[in-house]
Amino acid sequence: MPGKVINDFSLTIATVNGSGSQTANVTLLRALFKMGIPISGKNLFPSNIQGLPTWYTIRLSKDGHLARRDEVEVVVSLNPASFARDLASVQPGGAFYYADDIKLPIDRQDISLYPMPVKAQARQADVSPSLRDYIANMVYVGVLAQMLGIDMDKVKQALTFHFKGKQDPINSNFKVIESARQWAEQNLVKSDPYYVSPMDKTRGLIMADGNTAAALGSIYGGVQFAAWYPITPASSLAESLNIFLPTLRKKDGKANYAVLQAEDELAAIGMTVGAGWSGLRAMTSTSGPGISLMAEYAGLAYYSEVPLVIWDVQRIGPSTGLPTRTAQGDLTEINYLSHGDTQQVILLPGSVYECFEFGWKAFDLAERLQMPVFVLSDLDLGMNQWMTEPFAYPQTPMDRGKILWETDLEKSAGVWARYKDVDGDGIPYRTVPGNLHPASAWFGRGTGHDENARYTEDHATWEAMMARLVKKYETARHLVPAPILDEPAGAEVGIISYGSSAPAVEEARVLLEQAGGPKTASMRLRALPCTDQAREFIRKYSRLYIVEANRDGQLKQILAAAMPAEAPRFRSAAHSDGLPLTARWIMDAISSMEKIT
Amino acid sequence: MPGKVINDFSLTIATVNGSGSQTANVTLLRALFKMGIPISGKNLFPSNIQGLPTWYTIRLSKDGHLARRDEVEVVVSLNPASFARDLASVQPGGAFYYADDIKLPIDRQDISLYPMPVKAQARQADVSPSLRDYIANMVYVGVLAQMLGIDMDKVKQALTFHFKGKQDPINSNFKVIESARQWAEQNLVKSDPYYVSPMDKTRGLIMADGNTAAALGSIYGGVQFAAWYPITPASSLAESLNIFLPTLRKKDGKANYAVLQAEDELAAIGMTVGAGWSGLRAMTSTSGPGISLMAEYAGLAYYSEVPLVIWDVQRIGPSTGLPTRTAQGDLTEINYLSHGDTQQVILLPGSVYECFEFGWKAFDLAERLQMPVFVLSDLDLGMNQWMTEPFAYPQTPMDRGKILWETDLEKSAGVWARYKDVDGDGIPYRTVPGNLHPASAWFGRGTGHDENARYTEDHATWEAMMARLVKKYETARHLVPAPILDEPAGAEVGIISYGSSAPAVEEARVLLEQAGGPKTASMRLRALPCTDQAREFIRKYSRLYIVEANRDGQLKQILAAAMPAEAPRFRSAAHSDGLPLTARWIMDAISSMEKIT
Amino acid sequence: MTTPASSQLNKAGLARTDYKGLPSTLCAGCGHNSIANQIIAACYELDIVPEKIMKFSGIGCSSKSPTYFLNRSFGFNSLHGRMSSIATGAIFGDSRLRALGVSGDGDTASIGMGGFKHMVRRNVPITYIVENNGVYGLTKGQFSATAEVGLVLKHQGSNPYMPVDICMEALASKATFVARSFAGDSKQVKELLKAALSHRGVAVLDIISPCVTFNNQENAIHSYTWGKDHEAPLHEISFIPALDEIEIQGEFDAGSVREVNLHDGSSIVLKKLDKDYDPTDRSKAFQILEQAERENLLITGLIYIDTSRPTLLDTFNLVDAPLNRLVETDLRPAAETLEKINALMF
Amino acid sequence: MTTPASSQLNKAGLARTDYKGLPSTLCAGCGHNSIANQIIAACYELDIVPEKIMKFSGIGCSSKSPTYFLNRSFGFNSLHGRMSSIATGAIFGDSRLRALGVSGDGDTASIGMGGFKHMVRRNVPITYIVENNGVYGLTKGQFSATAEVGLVLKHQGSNPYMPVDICMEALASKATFVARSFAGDSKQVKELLKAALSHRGVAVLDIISPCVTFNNQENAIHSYTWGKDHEAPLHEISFIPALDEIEIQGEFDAGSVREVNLHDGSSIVLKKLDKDYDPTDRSKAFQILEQAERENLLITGLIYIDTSRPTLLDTFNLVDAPLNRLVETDLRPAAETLEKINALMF
Ligand SMILES: Cc1ncc(C[n+]2csc(CCOP(=O)(O)OP(=O)(O)O)c2C)c(N)n1
Ligand SMILES: Cc1ncc(C[n+]2csc(CCOP(=O)(O)OP(=O)(O)O)c2C)c(N)n1
Ligand code: SF4
Ligand code: SF4
Ligand SMILES: [Mg+2]
Ligand SMILES: [Mg+2]
Repeated sequence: MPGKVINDFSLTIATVNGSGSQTANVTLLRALFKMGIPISGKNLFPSNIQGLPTWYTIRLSKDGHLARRDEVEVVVSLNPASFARDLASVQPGGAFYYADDIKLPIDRQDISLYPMPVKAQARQADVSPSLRDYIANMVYVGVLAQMLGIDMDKVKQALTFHFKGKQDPINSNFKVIESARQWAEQNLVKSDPYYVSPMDKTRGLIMADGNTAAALGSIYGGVQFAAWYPITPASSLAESLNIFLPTLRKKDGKANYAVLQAEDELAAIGMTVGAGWSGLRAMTSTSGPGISLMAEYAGLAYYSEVPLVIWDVQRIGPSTGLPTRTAQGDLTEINYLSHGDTQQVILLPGSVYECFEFGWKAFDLAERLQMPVFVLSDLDLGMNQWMTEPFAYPQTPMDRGKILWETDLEKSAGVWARYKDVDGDGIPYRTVPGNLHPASAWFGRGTGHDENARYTEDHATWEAMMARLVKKYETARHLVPAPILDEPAGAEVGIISYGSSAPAVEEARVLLEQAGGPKTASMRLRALPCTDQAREFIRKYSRLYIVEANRDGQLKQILAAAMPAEAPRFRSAAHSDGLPLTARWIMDAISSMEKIT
Repeated sequence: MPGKVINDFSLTIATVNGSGSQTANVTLLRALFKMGIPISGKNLFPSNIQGLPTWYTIRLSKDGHLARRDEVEVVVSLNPASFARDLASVQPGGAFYYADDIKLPIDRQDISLYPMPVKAQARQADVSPSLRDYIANMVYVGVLAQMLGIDMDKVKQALTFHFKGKQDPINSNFKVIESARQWAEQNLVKSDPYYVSPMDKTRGLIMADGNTAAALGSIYGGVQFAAWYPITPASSLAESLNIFLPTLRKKDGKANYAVLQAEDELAAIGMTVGAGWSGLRAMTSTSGPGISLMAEYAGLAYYSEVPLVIWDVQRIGPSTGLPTRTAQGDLTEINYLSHGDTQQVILLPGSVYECFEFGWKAFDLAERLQMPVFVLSDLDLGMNQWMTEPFAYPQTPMDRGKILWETDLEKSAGVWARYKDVDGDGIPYRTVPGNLHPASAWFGRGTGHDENARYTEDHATWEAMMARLVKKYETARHLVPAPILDEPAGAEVGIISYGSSAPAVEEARVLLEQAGGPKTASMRLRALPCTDQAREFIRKYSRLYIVEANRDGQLKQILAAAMPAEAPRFRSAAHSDGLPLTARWIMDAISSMEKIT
Repeated sequence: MTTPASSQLNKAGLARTDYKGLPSTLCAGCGHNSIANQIIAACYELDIVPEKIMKFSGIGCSSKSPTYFLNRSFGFNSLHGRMSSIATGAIFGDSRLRALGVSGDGDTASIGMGGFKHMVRRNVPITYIVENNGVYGLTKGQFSATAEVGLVLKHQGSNPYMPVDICMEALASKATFVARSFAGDSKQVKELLKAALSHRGVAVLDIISPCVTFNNQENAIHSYTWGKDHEAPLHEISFIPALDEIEIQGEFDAGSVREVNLHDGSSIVLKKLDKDYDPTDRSKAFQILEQAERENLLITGLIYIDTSRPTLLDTFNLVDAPLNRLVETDLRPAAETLEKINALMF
Repeated sequence: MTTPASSQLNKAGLARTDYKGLPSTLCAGCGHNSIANQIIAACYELDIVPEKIMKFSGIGCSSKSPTYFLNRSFGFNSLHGRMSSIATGAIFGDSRLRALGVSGDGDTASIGMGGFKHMVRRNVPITYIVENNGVYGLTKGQFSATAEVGLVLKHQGSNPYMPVDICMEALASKATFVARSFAGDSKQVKELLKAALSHRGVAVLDIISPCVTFNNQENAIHSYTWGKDHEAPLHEISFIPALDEIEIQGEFDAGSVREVNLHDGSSIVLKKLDKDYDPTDRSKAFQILEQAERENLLITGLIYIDTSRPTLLDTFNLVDAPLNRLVETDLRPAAETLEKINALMF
């Protein structure tokens, strides 16, 4: 038997959608996390509710790499429908655990095989019959605990956390796990090299998904109004608002916020624009199809200068596409969203931590700039479990932007103009309904208007308004989050990435250097338009690889249009099949292009 | 008095919206046209129905320039509300005709002033009192006829044409014109240099607006289904279908087409997609706001590969913008329309003649490529009167693309796959409902599908499908209309334009050379993606000016993204205030940039 | 179309002129203008402070009219068919304000149908006026969803579809206030406006408001006598003769029926609800609407009212202070709470 | 959910298996599955040639089901809420085909409301089935517009809005065929399907189809006994116990009332229309629906039918040959005609 491989492999559990394996999988994930091992958990699930194959992959990485890998060393299969595929997926030398009631041919000698008496163990469990299918999942938890060396105390802790301390479920579940563990101890002989052992690399960290983080960030950003329409993978963002707002934001039983499920996305953004116009911190959350439906209202908000925040938790498209698969494919649509000349501000969180941070920052930006601010997350970031620093309380006070109230208008004796560029930053002042000063009211519209918001068809006025909006966009460039740069001395090549692709890029850079590739500098872009730092980085390197999870190299196209002088040095490493990018793919893509220089 | 200026000036008539000046203005336009003088007529009207100022400008150009000019030499004002502005708009040395009942100060000595007894003349007219306001417009026709030297026979011809030979209206109108002419003969002394005189430059030509041309082109393209929703400036396209289809396409009282007014644009494109899927030549026509609402369905059509034609008669945006002003501002939105990775095919007619030609060609392309084909016209092209060669009967037979019927399936014994790239051009074969072969049916969807149109979440299959669509787009590149090139020897600078901006560009090139500017080569782009000829042109010149009527240089951005290697040589000459570009503006923009080389 | 200044002050200490708007840019004789006048009158007589009203509209001639009244009120001329959603969001800003929306039949019953129905179902507190002319005015005379079946319009052919009955739609969606009137019946329009503005919840007011310019039969379109001869159509869509607004002459009493001739010679029949009609009986409301439709007449008056249902705002149980006046200390939870949250994240 | 092969051939010369679809991927016990089975049965018994049916749907669990029947029919699984428009356009391709659409309550009554209402108004010839479960199944259990007011769902809170009554909406929009049934009443479902498929015009079929997985009260959601003890909720949304489809036991006679218990312990009350009920009386139809709503029960059966109104296709007076079989010589006017046109252009 070869040398042990500790805390550095991937584990995939194959079950049937709806069989309730989520508790078992999360229990494993939590136990490993509590053992101090860097991990990430990714759920690959079908777009239906019950009966189809589903896979949960836990990556253990002592070096702290959290990106998806194509290779998997340990596989657990409880699903006859995917059994063959699961068996084939095990890396040579790996381990294959399977329910012994699955009577299907096994044709591999290059891996270790471990049958598990799942049904038998579940039958012994003292739970109501209706629960047997569910509890069966605990069997593989026990077996894996024994065979990989997972600390049973941590397993217990995980269950306690999951069942919020309720003894009944904790015990029933733990009993099954423990008896399965004992069965494995007595009946299975370890013949594969994959083990876990305690480390100290998760202390002080938490695990969370991006949608929960985004909701919490929005709450700490003071969200007052959210209108949404259900859509995978964005639903859990709004649902998390429903979960956390009542405890965090009620004053003696009364709410200072409203979350409203609209009849569709056209209405969701319409309501959000209305709330933003009336002076509230307003947001909506959706995915690609919703963004397309929001195009018209987004244009109205841009031109009438209404602040609002729009979260797009991206899934792969075009069209309905694969609702449960990830991609970074809505970038160009949003950058040019709505008819006529528009320039949209886009935030690109690259971690669960930033989902929280941009959750509150987006409101400051939207109200400061008086325009829509888009935040682009995706299914991988939004719905999967990521290890992260604890969410940081907002470092800066709320920026409510340029709002005039009664007292302000009294000072100016009611003299003001809604669309006048008083400060030279392209951002005008606004009043909101409820301001009772007789000079406060103005009439919003998506039609041509002058500085006093009056309708006009005068062509010079039109052009001046549009020119001011360009100036405002230029101001935005200096307010949006700067990129994260890593520029080691001697780097010739620059790599640009964003969002959920960043972890794979960082890992790929290591692999590249190990493989004797060029030393690379890295920029993780966190917003559009490009800040000065971003532009500087782009000007600096002789070759720039732009890595993204879409087909058409969307960021590359946007950067080429924005910085045509630099465009010849751009190279696209774009790939999109519904799965998060892997470090291996990125490294192969770049090195193949490097050769042909 | 200075030397005569003949057939080379602009004439603007300022009236009140709803006062019925259209007949008078078109009568003037027709009479001049029938005199053989190259002319264009542009209507500048407000976004309301009655009571606001409206201007109609006729440009006479012996050299055949049809673009808008900023300068106007002869002005007729019947509207107190715009009187001052109208007076100020006259070029020094020009002529100002006005209704003598307008008692407003006139402070110009540098022009010729001609009061007209409009009310008095109208009162004498023997028409029912309710018609007086209308008939008053004929007074300025008569006065101008006398003062400019318009041939009265041609005026009569124009009226005869307008009233379809009905003697009553012809005579009543002509009487008023003639008596006004006589009044002018007896009472006005010509003191300005502007005259018209017969030429022979319109023989064999016709005049038409782009929306009528587009509707007719679609009819000769065999349109079978059109769903639309009213919107300025696109409405008259669908309405022209209603006008011409019954006479051109009914067989013994029965229709082989259907035109349906939908409840909104979401439904209009949905119906069109349904009709295209069911095997009909289907189209919809709209303007910017409608395009935004069509984004989601456009993505479905792209991904499920349904042929349809979408006309966008552009108006200035963002949002509702100025519904009666023109722009070329929807290019980037449409190029990247809908969420996820999409690549749209866009036709860019540059004349009324091409509105007709692309009207039928768009169907051939859509059915050949099995995808949406967008045709971008605009208000200037679509609603204004342009001189043009007569519409040319389609030179090529209809291309219905790759459709399999019962007999085809019998030959192949029912073996076929909806999304298989059999011919290597990325274009699969399709069957349509009503095909009764048991193997004909397939199930369309916007979700992930394999070659047999079956639902799948397999990531390799997804990526293969998306790669084939890229191949199809590459095929489209070779099928779309090639650009119109004018490359004189020794040209250093290239100018790229498209759509309604082309006439101004051609005139600007003349001005540039007269002003000692560089010799220019010109490419009028007629479609996206760029054909090989277009790419070659772009590679050729050291400096490329991209001229367009929008704020953000939208075509320039698209070309930079598509041809990053060439992008550093691009220069944007973009300007958008709701009016068509003028040669003067283009020439100034280019020469100022030229200086800084 | 400004209102003659009246120096007399109402209980809000305001003159009638304090309620006026910009001059109308609609056609002379457009029914929409008389409605704008009645809105001014109603608000003045109800002593409403203009700053405490929010005006909304979609896109259309009708949707332009909010600029023709209440200059001192905030307002938003939104998107075609989308006023329902922007108003629904805006009312959360300051719950002390009243919302007043003006839409058209195309804006509400065609493109806006979905949003309208859901706004009604949510009992959004708003006075929602539909200026119903059965046609698309601003885009020059296409059919709207409330056009009579069989109506023939220039370039449009004949309308093959059944008309949408806005009151019936409101009722089906459980509106808590449903009324219909006729622009030419200023007295009734004003009374119903006052009732609507005093209602807590959604108040749908379907006001028949003839389009003088486009709602014409093809055969009648712009016909004039040339000289001494018989009538002939003038093919000049850009000529719009100045016509007077249609005003119902004399008293139009409850329970009576009145035929009104429109500018194009066509006519509509109005039936004013009896004094003893009970507007709280929903099944009765359905019955009279269904019956009126069969008899091809238009019921005017307050058709249904329910004052018991909570409004959308009620269901959210909001703090008393206007949400848009809240500040960071109200809106950002304390730092300690975030530690608790982080602890929950395992 | 494939149908047991039956070798017996119908008048179309087809076996029942010729009407089957792919295996269902819906939850075991989902009401939608039983409806798919009845569609197969109805088409088989009506001797319909599958190639002469076009299937349509929007997006949702319900909208997936067209792949579970009639494999040999063309179909399109379109966009969420947008089946009405794609079907409206598609029927013009070959007017000899019949359209059959399956939608959900969210798909039709929430996002699809506008399109649905206008499709009905136009009397588009289609059998339009709404598999109504009062919830968004595919997105895991949010409220739909037909959800009971006051219903409490996990993470959603309580539903404050009045439910949409799909039959009432269809009726208000002048549907020519309005019926309601319950997925568990296979006999009635099949009979109404046959009637709908034989109707010329829009046939709206609102079928109550319980969602076994999500349409649960919060307090009842996934409760199980751990060991010997009392029930406690299992917070495991990914665990969906296999449940049986609800079938109404025994005879459910016309005129009678039946209470049906759903998987989550809640229940609905069904009232089957009397034999002597006259479905051609529209005002009566409004009345019983309005009354049933007050009494909080669901009328099942054929509620309204009107066989006189022309369908959308009728109004276009099309040539007899299917439009999609026409060729260039039919569609491109002769060259001479263009000369005439050019002459018209001045
Ligand atoms: C999305 C969109 N589609 C179409 C239009 C064009 N449009 C402007 S007003 C209007 C119809 C107005 O009709 P109605 O609501 O009845 O108002 P009216 O003018 O009759 O008072 C239309 C279709 C638009 N502005 N936006
Ligand atoms: C434009 C758009 N918005 C949202 C979604 C997400 N979505 C998919 S199905 C669905 C609701 C389905 O509910 P219903 O129609 O009642 O069908 P059911 O699953 O209950 O049978 C939603 C909101 C989508 N696919 N497209
Ligand atoms: S067109 Fe009709 S609706 Fe519009 S303003 Fe004129 S009369 Fe009124
Ligand atoms: S989730 Fe509900 S609606 Fe969807 S398949 Fe399961 S039971 Fe049916
Ligand atoms: Mg109208
Ligand atoms: Mg449902």
